[in-house]
Amino acid sequence: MELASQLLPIDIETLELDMYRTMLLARRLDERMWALNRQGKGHFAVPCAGHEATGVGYALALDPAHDHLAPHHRDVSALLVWGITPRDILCHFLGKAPDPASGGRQMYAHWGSRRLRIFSLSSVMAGHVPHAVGVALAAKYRRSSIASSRGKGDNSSEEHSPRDDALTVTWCGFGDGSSSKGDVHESMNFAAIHKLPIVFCCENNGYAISVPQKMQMAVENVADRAAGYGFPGVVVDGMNPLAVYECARLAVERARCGEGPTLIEAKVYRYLPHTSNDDDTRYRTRQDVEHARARDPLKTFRAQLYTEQLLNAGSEAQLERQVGEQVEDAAAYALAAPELSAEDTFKYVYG
Amino acid sequence: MELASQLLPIDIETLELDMYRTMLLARRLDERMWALNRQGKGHFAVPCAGHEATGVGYALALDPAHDHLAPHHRDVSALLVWGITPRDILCHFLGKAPDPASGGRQMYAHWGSRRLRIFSLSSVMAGHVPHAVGVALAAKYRRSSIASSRGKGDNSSEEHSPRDDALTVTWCGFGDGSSSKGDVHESMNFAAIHKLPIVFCCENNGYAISVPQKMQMAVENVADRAAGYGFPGVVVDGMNPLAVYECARLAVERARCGEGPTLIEAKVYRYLPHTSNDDDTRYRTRQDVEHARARDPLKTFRAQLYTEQLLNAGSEAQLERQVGEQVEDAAAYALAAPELSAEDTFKYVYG
Amino acid sequence: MIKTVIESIRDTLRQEMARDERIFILGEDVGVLGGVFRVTEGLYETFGPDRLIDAPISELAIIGIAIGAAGVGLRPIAEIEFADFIHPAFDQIVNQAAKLRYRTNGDWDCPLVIRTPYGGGIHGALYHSQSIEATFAHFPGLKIVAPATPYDAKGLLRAALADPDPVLYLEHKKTYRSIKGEVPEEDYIVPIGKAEVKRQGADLSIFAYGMMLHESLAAAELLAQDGISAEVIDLRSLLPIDWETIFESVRKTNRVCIVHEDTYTMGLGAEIGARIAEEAFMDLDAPIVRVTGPDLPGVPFNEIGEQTFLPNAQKIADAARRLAQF
Amino acid sequence: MIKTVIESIRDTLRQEMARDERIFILGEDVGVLGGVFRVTEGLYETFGPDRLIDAPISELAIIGIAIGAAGVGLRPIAEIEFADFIHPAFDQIVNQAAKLRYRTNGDWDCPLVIRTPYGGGIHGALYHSQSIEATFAHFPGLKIVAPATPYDAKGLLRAALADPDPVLYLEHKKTYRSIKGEVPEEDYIVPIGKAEVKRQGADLSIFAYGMMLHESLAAAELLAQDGISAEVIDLRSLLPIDWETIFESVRKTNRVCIVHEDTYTMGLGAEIGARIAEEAFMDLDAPIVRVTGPDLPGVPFNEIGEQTFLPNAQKIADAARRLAQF
Ligand SMILES: Cc1ncc(C[n+]2csc(CCOP(=O)(O)OP(=O)(O)O)c2C)c(N)n1
Ligand SMILES: Cc1ncc(C[n+]2csc(CCOP(=O)(O)OP(=O)(O)O)c2C)c(N)n1
Ligand SMILES: [Mg+2]
Ligand SMILES: [Mg+2]
Repeated sequence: MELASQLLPIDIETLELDMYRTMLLARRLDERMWALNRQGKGHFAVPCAGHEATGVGYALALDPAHDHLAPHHRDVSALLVWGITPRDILCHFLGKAPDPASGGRQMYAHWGSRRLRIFSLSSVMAGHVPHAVGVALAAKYRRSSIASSRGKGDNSSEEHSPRDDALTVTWCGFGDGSSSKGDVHESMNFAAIHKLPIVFCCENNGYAISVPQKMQMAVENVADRAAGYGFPGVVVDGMNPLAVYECARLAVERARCGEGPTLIEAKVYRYLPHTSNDDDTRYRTRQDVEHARARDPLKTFRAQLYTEQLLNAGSEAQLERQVGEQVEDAAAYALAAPELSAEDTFKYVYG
Repeated sequence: MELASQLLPIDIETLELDMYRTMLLARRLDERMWALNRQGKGHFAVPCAGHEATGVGYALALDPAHDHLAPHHRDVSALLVWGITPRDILCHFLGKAPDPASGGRQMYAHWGSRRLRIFSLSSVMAGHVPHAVGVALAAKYRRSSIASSRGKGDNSSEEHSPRDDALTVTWCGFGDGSSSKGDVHESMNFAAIHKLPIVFCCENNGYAISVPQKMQMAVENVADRAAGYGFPGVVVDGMNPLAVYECARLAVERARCGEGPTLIEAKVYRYLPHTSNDDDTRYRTRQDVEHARARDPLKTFRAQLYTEQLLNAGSEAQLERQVGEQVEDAAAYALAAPELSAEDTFKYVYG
Repeated sequence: MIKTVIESIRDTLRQEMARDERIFILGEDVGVLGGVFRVTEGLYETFGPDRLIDAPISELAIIGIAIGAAGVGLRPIAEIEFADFIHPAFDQIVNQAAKLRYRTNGDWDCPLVIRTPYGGGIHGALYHSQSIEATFAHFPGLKIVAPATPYDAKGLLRAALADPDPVLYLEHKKTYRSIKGEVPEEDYIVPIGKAEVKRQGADLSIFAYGMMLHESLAAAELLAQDGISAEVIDLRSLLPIDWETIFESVRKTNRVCIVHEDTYTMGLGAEIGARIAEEAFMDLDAPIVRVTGPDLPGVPFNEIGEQTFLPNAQKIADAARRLAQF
Repeated sequence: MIKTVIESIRDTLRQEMARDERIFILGEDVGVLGGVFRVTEGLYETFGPDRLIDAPISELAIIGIAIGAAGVGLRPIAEIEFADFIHPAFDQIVNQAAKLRYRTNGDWDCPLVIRTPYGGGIHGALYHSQSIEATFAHFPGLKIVAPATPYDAKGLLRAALADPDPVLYLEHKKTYRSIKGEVPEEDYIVPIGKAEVKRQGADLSIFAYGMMLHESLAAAELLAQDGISAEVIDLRSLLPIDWETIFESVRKTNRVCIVHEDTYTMGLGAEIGARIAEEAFMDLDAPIVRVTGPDLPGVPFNEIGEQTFLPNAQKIADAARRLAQF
């Protein structure tokens, strides 16, 4: 994907169109994977529907050429901004050999790419949060410890951020459910002590599988925990990509300048079941889900683009066609891609 | 120890004298154990000096006949209120067979007594915090689940609190260092969700062994974390037994009525090294320690009792003599007590 | 009555909860949803939110809180949603639950049951396929059971709930719906610490448990076609292990094949093999054989990878044939 | 130069940190205090707070953060203050560090060294005496070393720091000051995966590591007085294990005695015993013998309890004598 808006200064119209196109692509990929799963192809789907605005909003606020991601599992839209392709996604979904995240070893939604600085995810909820802090520690460490002695020793693995005084930033996403884990507490506390260049983002969709927020915590906002660690916590409408973008930009800038972490809580909704193995009719009514459709970013942001005359029936149809082609190309590619071989199953235990 | 003041309504003068006597006993026991350790008797001492006012303040605010303790390791004064005797303490210190906490199996300061409802401590910092929450859950569970069907089934293990509608309360102490652990986060969050009858008390002495508070957290008060879980957090001068007592009474009452947890942060100081294996001259100056002596509750509360004419030279000398006798009796008893035998070493792996 | 493993567990939970009000279940999605595998389906409707507690994602707290409640006389069942996610609670299990009685000289105890689905074969990849029994079998103070049949699922669950010590009750998720069998309505217990000879044989002994018991029984059929008579023993109880039954079988067949899905090195086969080489050495006519998962960090998601990882009847029969011919 | 184990570790840390700026140490009390055992004494003064990071009590985060930093090219050394407190980080070690390379198809790696003091004999009771090697030896993707001498302490630490995978570097705390030996100034590496024959012998083989190597060598002296010639092998590397050297010794002596301080069931002796019974069975003239700690939940604080728990030269010699006479 080309995203002209990634280059600053931002052209707001390009930005909005980029956002919409990426959200649409994420949604259509989601739908395609769900359909494939229902056809018995792909054992495991993890819908992102409802989380697209948050993903696209934050990813565009970062610098995909230098910053690091430790994303939430539903961040397909962010990954598209970051350079993960629809083919990558479908290969990962089908567990095929070209899957760049795991070569078909991990279940879907276990993102990762060393080249793109996306730290590999496991299934363990919140297990990646300390890794993200470690990546942020490395960014600060490199500047203070290695940069201070340039020329000495082997600096081959060193990274440079575009501004010489600026830090690369790590974005760490996780769900409301994951926020309950000790990993998050220990990680936030450490990041605060060292004022690390990291942004924590809790994508609060109100559920940890079936467990509703009120059985997960006695507070309304996860963001309120930030004060207890000594950094700002902000609540944002995660269904509004521009709101997320702005909020993320501030937090990223803060991190980049060495002022430390921010916790952003993006209020979102998950429109589909937790995964393809879940039956959400057991714990929420169809009315609840329909009610939440009013906030669907694909609907509201589309309306906004129509109002702003950035989109019309013609350009929308063209966009849908383009996106549809990308999705079909990805699906065809992945369906035809080779399986993990028995031989390769034994590789990469040690380096 | 007789503590007339445990019976409500409280006679303030008796209360203050009880407090002082218990703090003095705790301090003298501390000194005795330190001296024994320096003589090569007892491999491991954990000083409580500086924490006595907090212990005595909270223990007197609870109901030792019904409530539960999951104490901090430095809570000797609280344990004395609770029914642990100087002999118990010295046997535990010397690892002798009559040690009621562990029969000589655990290092010193690993308290526990089923009879007295003191949940057994391990060495794992904060590992006991979820246990305390479990005890509090049981108190609520018994009332809602078992009490609702009295007469049915086996209620032999059931407990009754003095007021029929009141809950037994669990007091859970831990240090500033321990507050960094995920255990504390997960425990507080759970206790808040279920409004459990528990009081969390962080005894903040500014250090986790050598690591000062500013390297442990980026905030001034651990108590500020409570808001992020949805219950009150209070800071109290942990060197003032009456202040702790009052603050604890409010929190205990809240818990007892089913209104849920409170986090009390008692600001204290540890006058001696972390343990007998520590050398605190490496991480804090003697001036720092001396400076903190101004707050020593044994000094300030004594002065207050003199001012209030609850103590004078004569009664103080008598008190010191009584306390000294208790300490010497305990030491003599424990030194003469039997060792853990090789045979008994193999007992109690399974029930 | 014929039931699946999952029905047997569910019905037993229901019966025991009805009988003993000290029992409650604490875990993620155990209440309203009835569990991600539906083990606790319908129990919330009967017993309500106090006794089926939907926990936040806090494995450490789930176990730690259950320990506290067990210590003061309740009978908590802590459910870990997948065995792979028990590791955040490792400290609470091995440093707390397993040591509570010993460290207090018998003063405190911890009658806690930890239920968790384990094992591979359902495309669960690295983090929804793990076998955890060997890791925990290292810790005295704990007990571990792994029923392979609906009958044992009930008998061992009742034994676990009656036990005064912490019991890790492992449910092989592949058996949940694929394994059916008779489950008597009346009360019975399968004692912890007793194995069962599932098939008599003369030429070699196969020791297995969980899903691998069924693969081993299928292997024994294949071997019978070749005229090899395999004795198949279901260990069921993994800590403590029933050494008597094992040694008796070794005395009879003099050939040992140990099967588990878990990885090879330091899998439970290590202890079984070593103990036989120590205490039944003179009865052995051939080297010990272990048929296990390979030493890989996890089961791959891709089906070819998954099948490459998992032992099955064919692989067991191949190894047993070589053993019989030794 | 003659050094103690602790001096050898400290000097090696200093040298390697001076040479490679990617190395930093993260752990409780490692900085200003220089570690509770003083392993890192003086390093803070040289390398400052960026490279000796005094961590809060957050074992999970210490390991998890080190994994993150290792993933992006630094060389973190995570120190766990006592091995007994590694359990809260268990998930990060076995589910994250050990699996990172495999789960990413070789894309990511985790060159992380975890240092931690383990073992008993210093009145540390249940929670300052644990042996953790067997638990972690179950996890492919990890490596584990346990030097017993000042020479190996340096050589294995350098090997660990040069390794592209996570290495658990176990320091037996009883050896810190009690074991002295020659440590060359020049650079050398003791390769991970190689055992060492410490004493040649003909009648039986003793396999040991850590403090128990020294007890085993003392036992060999006692045995020599009885005319029994014991070969003593220091395993040093516990994952992977040097099977070649083990099998070679078994071929020579035909009698196996495995010694470790850890508890018996599922201790590392399980794997060693089983593997020998599997791959060197025909070389065995006697049952395998394990001399280990008893199956108790922990080492008691009381000295009688502690000595009852721990194996020593006498206990090893007694068992070996019976083995020689078999
Ligand atoms: C440690 C752990 N426990 C349990 C699970 C099972 N599980 C998978 S996703 C999930 C809920 C995650 O909820 P949340 O963090 O809110 O993210 P969401 O999926 O709602 O976006 C659970 C409990 C897990 N993967 N890891
Ligand atoms: C999980 C864990 N990590 C490390 C240790 C080693 N340790 C023992 S006491 C202690 C400091 C405790 O500090 P704090 O909680 O503030 O209590 P204090 O001793 O200061 O009263 C540490 C790090 C431990 N016991 N447990
Ligand atoms: Mg959620
Ligand atoms: Mg402290």
